Amino acid sequence: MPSPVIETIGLTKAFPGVVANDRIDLEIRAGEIHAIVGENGAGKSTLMRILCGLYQPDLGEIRLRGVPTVIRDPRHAIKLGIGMVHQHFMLVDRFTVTENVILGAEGTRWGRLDRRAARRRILEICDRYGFDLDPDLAVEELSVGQQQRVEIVKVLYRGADIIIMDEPTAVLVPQEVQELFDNLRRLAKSGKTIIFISHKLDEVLDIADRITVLRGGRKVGTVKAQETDRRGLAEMMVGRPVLFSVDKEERAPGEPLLKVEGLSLKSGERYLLRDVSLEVRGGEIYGIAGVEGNGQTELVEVIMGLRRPTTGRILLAAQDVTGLPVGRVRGHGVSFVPEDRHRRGLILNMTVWENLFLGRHRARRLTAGPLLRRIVMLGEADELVQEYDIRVGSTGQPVSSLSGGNQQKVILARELAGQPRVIIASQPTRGLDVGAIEFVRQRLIAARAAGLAVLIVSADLEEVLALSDRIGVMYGGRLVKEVAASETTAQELGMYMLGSTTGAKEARDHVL
Amino acid sequence: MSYRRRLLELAAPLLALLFALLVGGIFLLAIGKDPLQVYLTMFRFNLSRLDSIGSILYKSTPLIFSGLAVAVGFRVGLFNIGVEGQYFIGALLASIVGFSLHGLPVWIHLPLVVLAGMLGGMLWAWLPIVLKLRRGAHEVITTIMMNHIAYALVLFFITSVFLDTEQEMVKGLGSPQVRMPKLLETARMPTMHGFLETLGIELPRHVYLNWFFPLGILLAVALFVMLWRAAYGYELRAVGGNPAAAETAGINTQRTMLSAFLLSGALAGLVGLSDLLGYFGYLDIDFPKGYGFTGIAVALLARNSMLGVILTAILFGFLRRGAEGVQAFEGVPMDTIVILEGVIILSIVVAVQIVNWYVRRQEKLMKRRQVTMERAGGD
Amino acid sequence: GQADQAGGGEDKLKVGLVFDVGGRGDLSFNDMAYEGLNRAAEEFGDRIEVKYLEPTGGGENREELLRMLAEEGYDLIFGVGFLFTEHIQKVAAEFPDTHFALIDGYIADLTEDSNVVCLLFKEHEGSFLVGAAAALATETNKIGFVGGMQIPLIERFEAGYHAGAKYINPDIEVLVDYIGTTSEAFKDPFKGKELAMAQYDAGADIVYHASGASGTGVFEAAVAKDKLAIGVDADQSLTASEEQRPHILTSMLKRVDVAVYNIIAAEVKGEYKGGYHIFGLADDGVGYAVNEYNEAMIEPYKAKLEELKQKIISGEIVVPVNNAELEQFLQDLGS
Amino acid sequence: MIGGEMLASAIRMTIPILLTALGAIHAERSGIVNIGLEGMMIVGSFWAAFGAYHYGPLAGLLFGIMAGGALALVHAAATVTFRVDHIVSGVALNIIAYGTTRFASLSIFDRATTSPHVQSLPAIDIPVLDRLPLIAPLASNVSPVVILTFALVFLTRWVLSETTFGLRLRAVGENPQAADTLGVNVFAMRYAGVIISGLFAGLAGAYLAVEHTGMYVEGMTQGKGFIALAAMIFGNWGPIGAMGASLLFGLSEALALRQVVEFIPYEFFKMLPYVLTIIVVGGIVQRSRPPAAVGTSYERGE
Ligand SMILES: Nc1ncnc2c1ncn2[C@@H]1O[C@H](COP(=O)(O)OP(=O)(O)OP(=O)(O)O)[C@@H](O)[C@H]1O
Ligand SMILES: Nc1ncnc2c1ncn2[C@@H]1O[C@H](COP(=O)(O)OP(=O)(O)OP(=O)(O)O)[C@@H](O)[C@H]1O
Ligand SMILES: [Mg+2]
Ligand SMILES: [Mg+2]
Repeated sequence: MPSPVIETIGLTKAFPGVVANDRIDLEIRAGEIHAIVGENGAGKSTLMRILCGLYQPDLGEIRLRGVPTVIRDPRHAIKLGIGMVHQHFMLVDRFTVTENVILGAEGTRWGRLDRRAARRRILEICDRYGFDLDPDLAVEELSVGQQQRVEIVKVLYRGADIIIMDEPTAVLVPQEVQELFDNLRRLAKSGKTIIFISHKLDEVLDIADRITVLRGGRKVGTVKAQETDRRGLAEMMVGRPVLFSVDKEERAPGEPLLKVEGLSLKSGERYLLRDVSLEVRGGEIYGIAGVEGNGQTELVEVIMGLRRPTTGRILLAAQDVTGLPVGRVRGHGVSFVPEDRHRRGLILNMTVWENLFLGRHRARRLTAGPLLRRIVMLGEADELVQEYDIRVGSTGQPVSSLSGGNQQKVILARELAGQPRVIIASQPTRGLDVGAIEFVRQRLIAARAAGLAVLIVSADLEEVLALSDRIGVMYGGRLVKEVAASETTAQELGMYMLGSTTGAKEARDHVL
Repeated sequence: MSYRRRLLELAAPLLALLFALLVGGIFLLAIGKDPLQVYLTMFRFNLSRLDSIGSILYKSTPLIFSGLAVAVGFRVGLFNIGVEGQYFIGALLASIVGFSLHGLPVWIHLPLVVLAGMLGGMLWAWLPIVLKLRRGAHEVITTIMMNHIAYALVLFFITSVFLDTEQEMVKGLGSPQVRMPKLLETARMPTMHGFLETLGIELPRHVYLNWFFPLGILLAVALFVMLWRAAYGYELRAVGGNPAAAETAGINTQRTMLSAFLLSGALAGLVGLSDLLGYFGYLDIDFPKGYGFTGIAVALLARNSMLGVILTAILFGFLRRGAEGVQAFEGVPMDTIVILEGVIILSIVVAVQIVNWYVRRQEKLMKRRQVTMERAGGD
Repeated sequence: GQADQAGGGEDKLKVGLVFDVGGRGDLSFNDMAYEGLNRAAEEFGDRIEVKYLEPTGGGENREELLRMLAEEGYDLIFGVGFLFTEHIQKVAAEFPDTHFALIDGYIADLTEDSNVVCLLFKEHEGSFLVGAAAALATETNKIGFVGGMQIPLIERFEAGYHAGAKYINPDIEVLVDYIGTTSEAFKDPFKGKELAMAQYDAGADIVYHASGASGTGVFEAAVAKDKLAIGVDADQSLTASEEQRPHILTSMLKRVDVAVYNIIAAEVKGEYKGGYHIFGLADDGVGYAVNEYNEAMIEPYKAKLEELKQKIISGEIVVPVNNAELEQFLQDLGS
Repeated sequence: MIGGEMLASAIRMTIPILLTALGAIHAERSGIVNIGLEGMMIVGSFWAAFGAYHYGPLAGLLFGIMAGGALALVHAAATVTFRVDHIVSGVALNIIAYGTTRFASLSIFDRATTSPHVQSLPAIDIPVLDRLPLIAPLASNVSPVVILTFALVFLTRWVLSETTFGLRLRAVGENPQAADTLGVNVFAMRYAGVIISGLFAGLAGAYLAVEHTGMYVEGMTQGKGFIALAAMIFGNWGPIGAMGASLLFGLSEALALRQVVEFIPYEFFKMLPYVLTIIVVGGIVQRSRPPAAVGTSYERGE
């Protein structure tokens, strides 16, 4: 049995309000591809950041090749042979590939950067591992997959033999994923150790030798990839035998309230959306599944009026709202829960009650001439806080002082309180704890029961399956498949998400 | 924690002020003055004389407007360094309307002149904000450039277009002033003496405290109400806080930014009018510069609070009047006060930052302790 | 600096002075006023007490400073420069028992009983003489003039200079440039130098400046091009550097110091009179400088200059004060 | 009418703008906006005159450079360490520079607005070139600082693009986090960038006082610090571009001064650099592109 290159013993790291890593014992062997999986907030990134020197553990020990080691900072980690490929690339867009690679590890001749030698070494590395990369191109001209390769080359250039990758596939299209996996296999074969984080269980099963599962900051266990399957892994991750399922009563869908016809969105030469058509009826939840970056974000932004479609129409209860500004679209009774609550959902420096009325503040009930009726608003805010169980001392507190889950509840309360007819919710439970997730899902089900049309976008397949009546899968800006939730499985959806348009059975055969 | 935080946040400007006085003290010591004595003289001179009080308020008047202009910009997330140029153009327009429209009664002419000033400010704010919204040009750079253009343009108008050539000279001797024609009487802002007399306050004649001061206070209050009570002010703050979220919520961010910046420009257009209509009565090449930059300090010190601006503007008026006092009675150069103003600006922002750090660290430590305790108890 | 500002007894005569923007150290206008104040302070010793103040950079508090002095019981208060015109007028009205003196500014309708006296100078007369000197000394038949701020006051220097040069030699060419249109123009030696350089490049070999502190730039240019320059207000040979001195032909003296001193002396004797005090060649209020440094240079022309001076005093030559009069003057000269 | 003399004048006008613009490039490329350059020029001009007065012209230049650098150090501390808004710090420093300089002038020279005359460095005649008919005015009687400045343009270019220091400086201005993870000391690089900008601006001020005018005069910088920023933007954050822009601004000043185009009022020439800048940042010339992280403060995670 190969000896572990990295061993952690009782590694613990706490953040305000949460213990992100709780006494983690991990063991990574030389030359293996080791996957780490877990729910949002399980502590995966934190663990990796400790290993590459970005964070210092509060407690516990790291043994590197058997030797207890303190990893002081990323620079030190590199010296120790540990390199990290960050999920959000750490690249200087305007620099060439060569410049990005040598930054911080420059060689000079006569005081001058020795670009020629660096270039030669980069080409050598590319050659050895079969990477396709032009060292003279500016990084901003590269595709996402190529940029990721630059990150890997950066790490290899510094002589790392342990490579850590945080969700490397989240931003890739399936072909790129395959290419990445080929590269990783070659790296592993040549003796490099790879630690790999992912939410996507199929991928993990495909590429990893062994898999460690984290839950709520603790390690649940480590298993061999050959000895487990999706179901087993999921059970370890969530901690329950069955996948999360929500009770929802059967309901005959009503009139179509939201209708999208032939929607396309072009950015430069690229299609971000291509000919998307769908319809959501009253009393129905329509789920959109897909690997992030396949047009989901753009689709809801176009529907909401945040972006103007290149072609196509958007109808709300048969009224054309294409090209209207957000305010007008909302005026038609549409509510929107954005995917990134900090960026688009909340005004963090404003109070909780002010955030509870964002966008509905001009309602006649709430205004007196140009002035706002504060008393009325404060009263209603208190009611909403009660109803949605928002844990807050006073609604006069800035919303930034709330925990993530409670912030999400503020958004949800606001968006549902406007008595909408259509709700569009992107990643409604991202980053929430289990209790909050349950609460949010219940509210969405309740909205469905009240006859609203609900469109949800989620990267979380279980969530899509549990909530939706119908599911559409997006891939490369297209809606590649639409199925009833009761007639499909996560596996089948996964196939479509990877771009397979053929039948599910065929796709499954292909993978298994 | 939050109560302590509030307290600390309030303490920041005071700490900064103290620090600035300390630095000023070092300079005073360097020239062999006793800082305590100088500061004491300043207080006595400023507070024991009615004309000093009047003068402080008069000096604070333009700073109230420029502080408000900058603060409104900050509230919507825009940095209006262009107040300087905007008030110059405002003064130019006001002056032209003020000397050229004959035969109007004061209650028509004066408001027209004031409106012209506001219009001038808006005009000069218009291009930077449009370039910002349309082309993404950073308003800081464009407004700085607009300031310089305004200086040169106003100069051009004074020396080449509207130069008052009717001034008297004796046998070609002496020198006429380089200025535009004097404003008509109907364009002048009356002083507050009459009103104050009815209250039993005999303000010396030579204090030029005029109705722009109460107008400034009134505007500050109005802006306060607008910001915290009106739907528009709410939108303005939302856009300033997080434009993407405001847009997502259906607020027209472009229109809000445009209107708020123009509002800032209109306020800026009022900055020079207290001097122009209440004191000089003409626009000349020596028209006071720099109110726009001081306005940044005023707004920052007030932490962009509309009512706070009144207080900080008066503080600057206090310093400036005090500078005259200590120059006359203690032989302290004016520049000490200029240095003091700069140091106040810098130390205020640094102090706020330090307080922020301190508070964040405290909160972090506290939460971490809490977590460890919970764990200890839970397991 | 401030040490001589004695805080004194009640019976002393108190004299205050407010400088123009820029204040002391301009080596010309303001410094001349300071010198007059100092001379008086020395001469009258313990009988007077003096104080001088400087306005803020923008000068917005000129009036307040004047008033503060008046309130403090100052008996005689100077405003240095025409920018004080409006302010002295206002403050003088508020303090009818205080005497004021305004340098270079004109206030209408003053009488002997007024409490304001305007100190005015016939700069054109002095300029006429240095213009004549330049015309006599030039070898290229081209001379230059660099003005500070383009205002009638400075145009008077130009007109006199021009007239004096043409009077000596009708064929002479006079190059004229102004530094700017704000009071900044009086403290921009950078541009002063560039303008003078341009004039020297264009063939002028003597340049007269009337540009306050910007004039040092003109002297620098004279050094760089090894040509001559003429100073203004004070005898600038005395304050110039070693290097510059050989390049200063002479200076047009505007005796602000004399004016200030005279008014203080009158006040001390109880003979202060309001109205207008005009200083010309006749009373040595203006003139040209002769000193140990330029003596040799100016000597050959001295006789001619003295002759012209007499003609001006006697009224035989009437020096133009502006461009319109200059044109007339040149026409008369031609006929 | 645009002869050699005219060009020589244009070059003299160019030097302070160009030097300061080169400095600004260092600051901005490291991610820090330095609007306090004007103030750094002011202290540079005064302390250079002070140094030259007491210890000769070379010492004067050094004093000016150090003074600019010292003020820049304050800016660096404020923006990098205390993460104060770059503009606010710059505005405050301009005020402080103005005040302290007047104050120092009054205390040291006993007058607020000027210093005594000071000696310049010996001027240089560039051999051979000073004989050529057209170029002669450009090549004779040249301040050594002029030659130094043009040398600095190419040195800056070389340092920025060819050295480790340059690569790292640009990296922290583009993506400080990326640089940090690769072990580049973001704070040190930014301090360096800002301080260099101050040294350059200080030298520019020193040139004005010691080399061009032979004395310090209050307000002699005349907003050149801002024009230098404009030149930097106009020159697309590169030394060669900045040189072109500075020459353009210098030429427009020289033209205005020598009144070559008499029907255009002097004030309009004064506006020219500012109008051009607005046109450039307003995107009529779209190719200009600032460093990605300029104006932002960097804070390490955790
Ligand atoms: N810098 C930080 N400061 C405070 N809390 C943090 C920080 N980083 C992470 N956390 C918290 O620590 C917990 C674990 O976060 P971590 O990023 O490790 O999760 P993860 O497993 O990577 O989740 P995801 O699947 O979303 O990437 C979360 O509750 C998170 O909110
Ligand atoms: N400084 C912080 N303070 C509070 N929460 C934080 C902080 N940094 C990260 N988090 C939280 O930690 C969680 C994990 O996000 P983070 O960016 O750390 O990891 P990631 O896995 O790289 O990102 P992603 O969520 O995009 O997968 C998020 O919920 C985020 O809100
Ligand atoms: Mg993640
Ligand atoms: Mg993560």
